[in-house]
Amino acid sequence: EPEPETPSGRTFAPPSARRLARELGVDIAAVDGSGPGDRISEADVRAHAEGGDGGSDTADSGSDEAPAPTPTDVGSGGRKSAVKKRGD
Amino acid sequence: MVVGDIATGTEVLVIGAGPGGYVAAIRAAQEGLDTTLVEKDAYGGACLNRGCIPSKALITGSGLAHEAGNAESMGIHADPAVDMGKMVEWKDGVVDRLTGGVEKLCKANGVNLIEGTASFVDEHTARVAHGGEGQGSESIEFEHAVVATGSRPIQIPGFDFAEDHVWSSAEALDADTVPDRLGIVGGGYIGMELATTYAKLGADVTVVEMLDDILDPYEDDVKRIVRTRAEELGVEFHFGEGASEWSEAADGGYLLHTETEEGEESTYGVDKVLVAVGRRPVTDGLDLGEAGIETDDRGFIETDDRTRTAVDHIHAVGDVSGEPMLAHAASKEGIVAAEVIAGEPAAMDQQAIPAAVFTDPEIGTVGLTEAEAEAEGFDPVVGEMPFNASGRAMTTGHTEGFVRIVADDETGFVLGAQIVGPEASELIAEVALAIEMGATLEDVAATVHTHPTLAEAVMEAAENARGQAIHTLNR
Amino acid sequence: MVVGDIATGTEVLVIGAGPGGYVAAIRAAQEGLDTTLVEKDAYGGACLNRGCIPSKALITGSGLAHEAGNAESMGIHADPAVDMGKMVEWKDGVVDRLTGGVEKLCKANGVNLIEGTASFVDEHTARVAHGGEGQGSESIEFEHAVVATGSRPIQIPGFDFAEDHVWSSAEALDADTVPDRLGIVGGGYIGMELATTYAKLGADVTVVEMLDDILDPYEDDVKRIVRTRAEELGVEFHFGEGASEWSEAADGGYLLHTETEEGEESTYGVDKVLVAVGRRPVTDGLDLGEAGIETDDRGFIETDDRTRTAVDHIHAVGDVSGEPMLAHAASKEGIVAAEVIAGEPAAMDQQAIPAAVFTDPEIGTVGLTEAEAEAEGFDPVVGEMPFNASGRAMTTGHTEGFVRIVADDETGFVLGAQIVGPEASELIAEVALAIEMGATLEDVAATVHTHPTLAEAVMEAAENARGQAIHTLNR
Ligand SMILES: Cc1cc2nc3c(=O)[nH]c(=O)nc-3n(C[C@H](O)[C@H](O)[C@H](O)COP(=O)(O)OP(=O)(O)OC[C@H]3O[C@@H](n4cnc5c(N)ncnc54)[C@H](O)[C@@H]3O)c2cc1C
Ligand SMILES: Cc1cc2nc3c(=O)[nH]c(=O)nc-3n(C[C@H](O)[C@H](O)[C@H](O)COP(=O)(O)OP(=O)(O)OC[C@H]3O[C@@H](n4cnc5c(N)ncnc54)[C@H](O)[C@@H]3O)c2cc1C
Repeated sequence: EPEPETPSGRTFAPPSARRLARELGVDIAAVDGSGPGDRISEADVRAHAEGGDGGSDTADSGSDEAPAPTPTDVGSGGRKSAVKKRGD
Repeated sequence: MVVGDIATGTEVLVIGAGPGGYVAAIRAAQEGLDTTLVEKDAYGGACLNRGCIPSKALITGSGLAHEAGNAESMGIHADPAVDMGKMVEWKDGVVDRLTGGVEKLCKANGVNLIEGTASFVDEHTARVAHGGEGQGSESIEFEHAVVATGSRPIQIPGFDFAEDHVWSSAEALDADTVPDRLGIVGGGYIGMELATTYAKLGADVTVVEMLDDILDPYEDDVKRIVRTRAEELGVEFHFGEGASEWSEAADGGYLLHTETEEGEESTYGVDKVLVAVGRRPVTDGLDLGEAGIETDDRGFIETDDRTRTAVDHIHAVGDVSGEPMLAHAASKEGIVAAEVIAGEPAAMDQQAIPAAVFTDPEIGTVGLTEAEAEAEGFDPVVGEMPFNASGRAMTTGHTEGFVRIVADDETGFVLGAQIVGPEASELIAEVALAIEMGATLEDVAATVHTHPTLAEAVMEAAENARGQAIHTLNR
Repeated sequence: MVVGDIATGTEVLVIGAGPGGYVAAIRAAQEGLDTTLVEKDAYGGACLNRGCIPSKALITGSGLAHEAGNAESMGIHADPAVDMGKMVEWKDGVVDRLTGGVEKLCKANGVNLIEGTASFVDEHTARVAHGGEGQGSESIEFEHAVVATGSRPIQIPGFDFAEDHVWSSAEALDADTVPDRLGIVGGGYIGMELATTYAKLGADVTVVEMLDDILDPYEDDVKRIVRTRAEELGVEFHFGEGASEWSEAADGGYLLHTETEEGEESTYGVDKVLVAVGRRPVTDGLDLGEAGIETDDRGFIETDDRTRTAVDHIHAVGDVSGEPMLAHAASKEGIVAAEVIAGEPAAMDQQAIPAAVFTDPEIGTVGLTEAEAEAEGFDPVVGEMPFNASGRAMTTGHTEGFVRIVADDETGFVLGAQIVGPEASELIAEVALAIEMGATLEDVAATVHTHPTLAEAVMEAAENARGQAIHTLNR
């Protein structure tokens, strides 16, 4: 059955999980949370990235009505990677 | 990438060494980027030199003197005399240690420091003018830039900060004597912090405020507690009045003239007038246009959640990039800017930025109020714990205020908190972490809190929201 | 559940109204259970009447007087005089408000209150003796019982608390004058809190301690900061010495005699001797055996993680059930006991119980130290932030100490923190929540912390552990 979307598209996940989602190019709003109230953990983000949680369910229906300010642009990582690190 | 053969080139150019800029520069250097920080005035920016730090130092000093002088009920008899010059000297010592520390930390992390005023020449070049006239200038090529030029106090018509008796917050933090009568224009957080400070130092303080209450963004019951306490300290409030001009009084002092919307005029006798009606971004002389950057109609530089301006490789952080104009927001943005430049997956993705007002009592808030939570579509549940039911509060002699916690009824997720009372600025940290972690009311209530502490009130508020408070009656 | 037809029966009988018992009783009543609370002496137990609360009140009072009298560097000139009788009266007022509050909260939640001394008759019956002799007694049948009879100060041979000049902590919190010379036997947290208090009130304080340092369970660098500050306040320490006896001195005062393990004797001139060498459980007169319950060799009642004794329907909570002998541990156990009795899935399953010592500066700790983490098989990573690099600490004039955070290197999970410094007791709350939530160093570091606050030091310590601190040099 469809789960209710989070008001205002808010995703309940700790900073480490949010950062990991960006790192892996995952839209965190599309990740199924396994914690209380569907809170998202780092493991949930990894599972999603590995295709472990069939991405088409809950969070997608939620993000339609309530567009989350979720960064899908992970391009900054690639784009700036030309910058030479001092240690190199 | 190598910047080229010119003498001065840098991977990251940071303009302005306030809490936005110096933090960006240090983190960029930690990321291994060749980083240059330009500051025209003083390391630490407004915050360390004439904002957060000096104000909190004087709040401590005036608070201690006042508290010790009013503790007869505790059996303490003291009649403290304050040497304002000495107190300001102590404050200056604190500022010097901190700004010296910022300079050292920059150097230790390998940041190149340049003193001077920066302006853009084009998208990849800046010019830095050194010191006064004729001191020469240099041109710097950069890969990335971070604009962190901060803000300055807004001046209103008729009140020129150049006048001796017209103060901005900077002068209010540098006075060597306490004026007998201080007029304050503006009841925002800066006006109220300084009203409390000077009232405790013995000044007759009059606050005039255009709106009909102090501390506009806060909830009514929060405002009321701070306003009532200020009134107890002798602060006089006049709401719905705007400052129109000043004139000289027969007694050697001045008259502060105000006007209501309906045109009703009043005058208040003062010796100094502090104008604290807000701050506006500093971008003049920066020649942002040369780099292809525009400012919005309030003068702020717009940025995305990676702190990038319209020109991707130029970031803007801190007060110059808009609300919230707070030091810790500036620092967070500085870190994000540096990490984004370094190619890290950083973003301004925090759920909430806490804020504090260091009045008596303090205010600490984070996240959503009940009304905001409703507006966002949550079904909020609210719990409260008044400090007059807190054992720790009683033992400190400060029992005004409360902790209010706001959560989503369905899931229990903590959405926000409003704290007014002793150490509210510190207590809010736990709730900020709760919000970031996606903690529920149960998580906060089940976490063992040390007895006796004020932080227990956060736990009790969470229990109250669950109908399970021990030390208050549940709703 | 109906208890039967006898006049006095109850579903839950709670014995002792300290922070273990009254919290258990209130929660049991909130769960809808018919609850009876028996207290022989004073609502609130040791904690509210002669422990946590009165000690913290006197620490506030003595601290304020001392701080105001030593703030010349801030420009404050005061010479506070303390009226000890008045300060103790103020403290009594705080205690009265709180204990009265406990009584009211019990009643408001529907708890039946009985004044008297309870003892067990059998597994389901207790007798309550009222007041003094000949006041009669009543018998109460119960479904479940919670033993929450707490602890009392340990008395050592040669030092009888009945003597006027021999104090337990209770008398030290009820003095109407400050003794010129105070000898303290025991450098644990109670001894050190009172040493600091009396030193600030002007007494010459001498602490004798059998071990070779104060505050046994804490790490060396934590102890050192508190000991050094106490020495600055004039406290004299004699380690490796046990108190053997007292004698009358020619000057009208007393001599405190001590002896080392090697038999070396010393004497110290004192006017009062405070014996603070620990507390032991109170079970005498309870006739636990009649209910089938035994105590261990230290006198504690053993319990499982549901707070059940060997007799399943009888629980024991608080000091009587062993370490940690802390008020908030007692309250947590009280809540678990009530919920388990009500059939809820509650357990003492928290990751950590924080603890605080209200010395100058304060200590706050939670979870594992670096050594403990190693012993448990973690590969710990440690981060520190000294308060002398904290802007907020500088503005309060208190920069001693540090925040240390301990985490698992591999996963980043926060395992513990040791904080010594201003408001350490409050700051530890955030780390306790971090531990319970399974937060990582990154989570704590990424949570925006208000500037300027002491809580920023928690964030900086987490950043330091990650090699990313801004305001300290990274290791
Ligand atoms: C009285 C007062 C109290 C405050 N209290 C608090 C508080 O308690 N908590 C809080 O969070 N905030 C507080 N604030 C706000 C806080 O000071 C600001 O939010 C913060 O300083 C913003 O940091 P920033 O780095 O953006 O800019 P700033 O701190 O303003 O620093 C900008 C720096 O850039 C330099 N600069 C500008 N233009 C150039 C140029 N062209 N070339 C080179 N250098 C340049 C300036 O000289 C300055 O040093 C307070 C402010 C005031 C006035
Ligand atoms: C000076 C001092 C300072 C302290 N400071 C702190 C602190 O800052 N933080 C902290 O966490 N802890 C502190 N403690 C410890 C704290 O007081 C105890 O951990 C706490 O009181 C334990 O609570 P309890 O409910 O188990 O027992 P108690 O508080 O001891 O309560 C037990 C109650 O049971 C009653 N009772 C006993 N036998 C019977 C009977 N047979 N019938 C009826 N009633 C009975 C007693 O009269 C008493 O009221 C301090 C202790 C002292 C002495």
